[in-house]
Amino acid sequence: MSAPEGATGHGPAEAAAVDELAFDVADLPGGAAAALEAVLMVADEPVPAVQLATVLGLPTAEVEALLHRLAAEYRGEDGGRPRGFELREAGGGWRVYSAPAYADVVGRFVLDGQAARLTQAALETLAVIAYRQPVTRGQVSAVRGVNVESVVRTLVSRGLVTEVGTEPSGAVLYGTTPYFLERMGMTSLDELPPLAPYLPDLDALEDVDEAEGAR
Amino acid sequence: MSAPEGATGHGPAEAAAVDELAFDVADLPGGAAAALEAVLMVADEPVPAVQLATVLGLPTAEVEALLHRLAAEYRGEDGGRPRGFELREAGGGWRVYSAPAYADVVGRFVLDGQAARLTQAALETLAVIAYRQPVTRGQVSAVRGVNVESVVRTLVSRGLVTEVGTEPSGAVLYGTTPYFLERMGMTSLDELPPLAPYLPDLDALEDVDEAEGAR
Amino acid sequence: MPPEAAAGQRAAASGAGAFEVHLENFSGPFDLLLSLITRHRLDVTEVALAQVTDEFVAAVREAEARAEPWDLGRLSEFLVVAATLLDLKAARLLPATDEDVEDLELLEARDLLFARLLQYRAFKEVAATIGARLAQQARSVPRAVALEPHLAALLPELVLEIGPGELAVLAAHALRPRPAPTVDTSHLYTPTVSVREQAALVADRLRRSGSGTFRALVHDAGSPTVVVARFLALLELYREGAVAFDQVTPLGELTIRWTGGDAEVTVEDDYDAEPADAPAPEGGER
Repeated sequence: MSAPEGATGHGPAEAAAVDELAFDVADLPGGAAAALEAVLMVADEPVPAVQLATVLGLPTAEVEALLHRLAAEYRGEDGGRPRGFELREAGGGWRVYSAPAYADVVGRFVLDGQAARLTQAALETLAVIAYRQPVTRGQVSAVRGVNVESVVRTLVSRGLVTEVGTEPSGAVLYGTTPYFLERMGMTSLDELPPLAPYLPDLDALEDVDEAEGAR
Repeated sequence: MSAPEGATGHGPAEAAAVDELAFDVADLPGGAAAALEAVLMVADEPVPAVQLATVLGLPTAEVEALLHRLAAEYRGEDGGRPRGFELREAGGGWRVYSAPAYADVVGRFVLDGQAARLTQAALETLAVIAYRQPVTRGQVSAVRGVNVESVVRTLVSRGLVTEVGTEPSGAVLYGTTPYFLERMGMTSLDELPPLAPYLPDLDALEDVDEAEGAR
Repeated sequence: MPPEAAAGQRAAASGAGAFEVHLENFSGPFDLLLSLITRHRLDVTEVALAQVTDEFVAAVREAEARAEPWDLGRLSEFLVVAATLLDLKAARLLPATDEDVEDLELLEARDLLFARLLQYRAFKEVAATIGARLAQQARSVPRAVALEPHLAALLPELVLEIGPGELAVLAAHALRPRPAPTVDTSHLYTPTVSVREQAALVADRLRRSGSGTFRALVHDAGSPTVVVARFLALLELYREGAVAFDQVTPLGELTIRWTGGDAEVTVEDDYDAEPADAPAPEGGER
């Protein structure tokens, strides 16, 4: 579980207090589904099913089933009308989004350009980091053939890329963030489209990597 | 439902030219109700019905009727189950809130992982906002070199920072609150210690400001 | 942009306005030709590169005639790839001899360059699909609202362990100017080689020996840049009428004869001009 960035972990006393349940979600008017909805309403980042299960006092499997049912319901798959919002699993948890069908309407409302487009250079750098992580700036430069320092800095300040370690040489290693996955609508890096179809010959590329490493 | 003026018998291009709307909410899968939900779900503060009507391209009276119908639907008055969220009119507008019936569960979630202390990241962000206010999240991100979205939200929910306006671009400007002054033992922002003794070169600092402004 | 299978995206990426070639043994987009050659389904030596170039030039002319000229990026991309192909083909056509250990290394370097080009192209294409996916996903806006006051009131009282002084230190630390970002081009432009200087050197050698092969002239060149500079210097000397070229067969040994007499010859410095009046770069602000 990823704790919110603005807060540190809590002490054992608080955790103990939290474990005593003052309620049973089944007794609530809308049942567990409504309780889940209520929690999702105040979440400001993807919430893992495990965390939701802890909060609701229900088994994780049950909460996961409930989440999938809610998501389907919002899409109108239970016979009701499709909702203007949807529940999606991305970036390591579940979160409520406006439905894409209403992007034009929402776009008129949300003026804050929260999803400013990335430049071609930034996209290419992001692609190399996504597929090659953990990777140094030097290695990304070698693929792109240009210096990527300021582009990497932009990606970091956009929250898409972060430092994930250092090489023995001292060079900083970069990788993508959970926020990147969320923005891609993915739950794991495994969902990235395979690179192989775009590549002619993997053996040749390994040689390239080695040659780069030797520089 | 009556079609909005200027929407009948026009091709998309003509319609856009007539009322600058690239869509007709009646054509969307969930209709006007879903479009309204989409906007409300991502609205951070109460939105006046008039503004919603403008965004949707519908008469205000129709939007108001729709808002009351949605609010009743969420309460379960149309025969469906009560939702975990509700639509309320307050503070001069409409906003979606978690439903009070589930306050215990939601409270557990809010406390889960929260702590009494601010992280280093939150403290640094607070310092930058204090000295640079009014400032956008993007400008703070540029200074700190990391994405500060969730940190700023923590500071807002802790009452230390608040929205103080918007830039012409639509980006929200943040500043510190009277509660912040109180907690710092100050009566005015003028009492913030000057930065000069801590900085190697003030001219260079101004350069930084300009460089940020140009981004 | 609608979501599509990877193959579809790929076709789209190279689709609109893609340059097509029509050869005896191949017909289709230039990109595909490249892929086939790298996968060894097409022998690079059997591809009529001259014809590819002709068609390319024709395509560019046609685009210009329609007043929608190709952008510099597409042109230079073709040039780089075509040059590498040509290089590759030239290397394969040359008979392999025992003494050509260096050439073998050269050949491997070429293959490496080609592989790197294709690798870059792969990332470019996959970057396009990532961009499309980000744009498509951005049609959903996440709900991110401030805590309602009655919920915020539940939070434990904040322990704020810093005072104004500590706050100032934190602010100063965060606001401290960082070194302005610069674009390092040292990997693109290795230490400047002056064509004029190389011309003087080449002229001096040829004046003394009367003639020599290009291979001998660049034998002591430390880097490809110096080789290029000497070649450009020879072209300049040819323009001045100071040298003449002999090449018995295409791609064969190039012999250069000195025809310039004893007079001092200096070449124009078209290549060496310093961009002295160019504005200083503004350090990554935009």
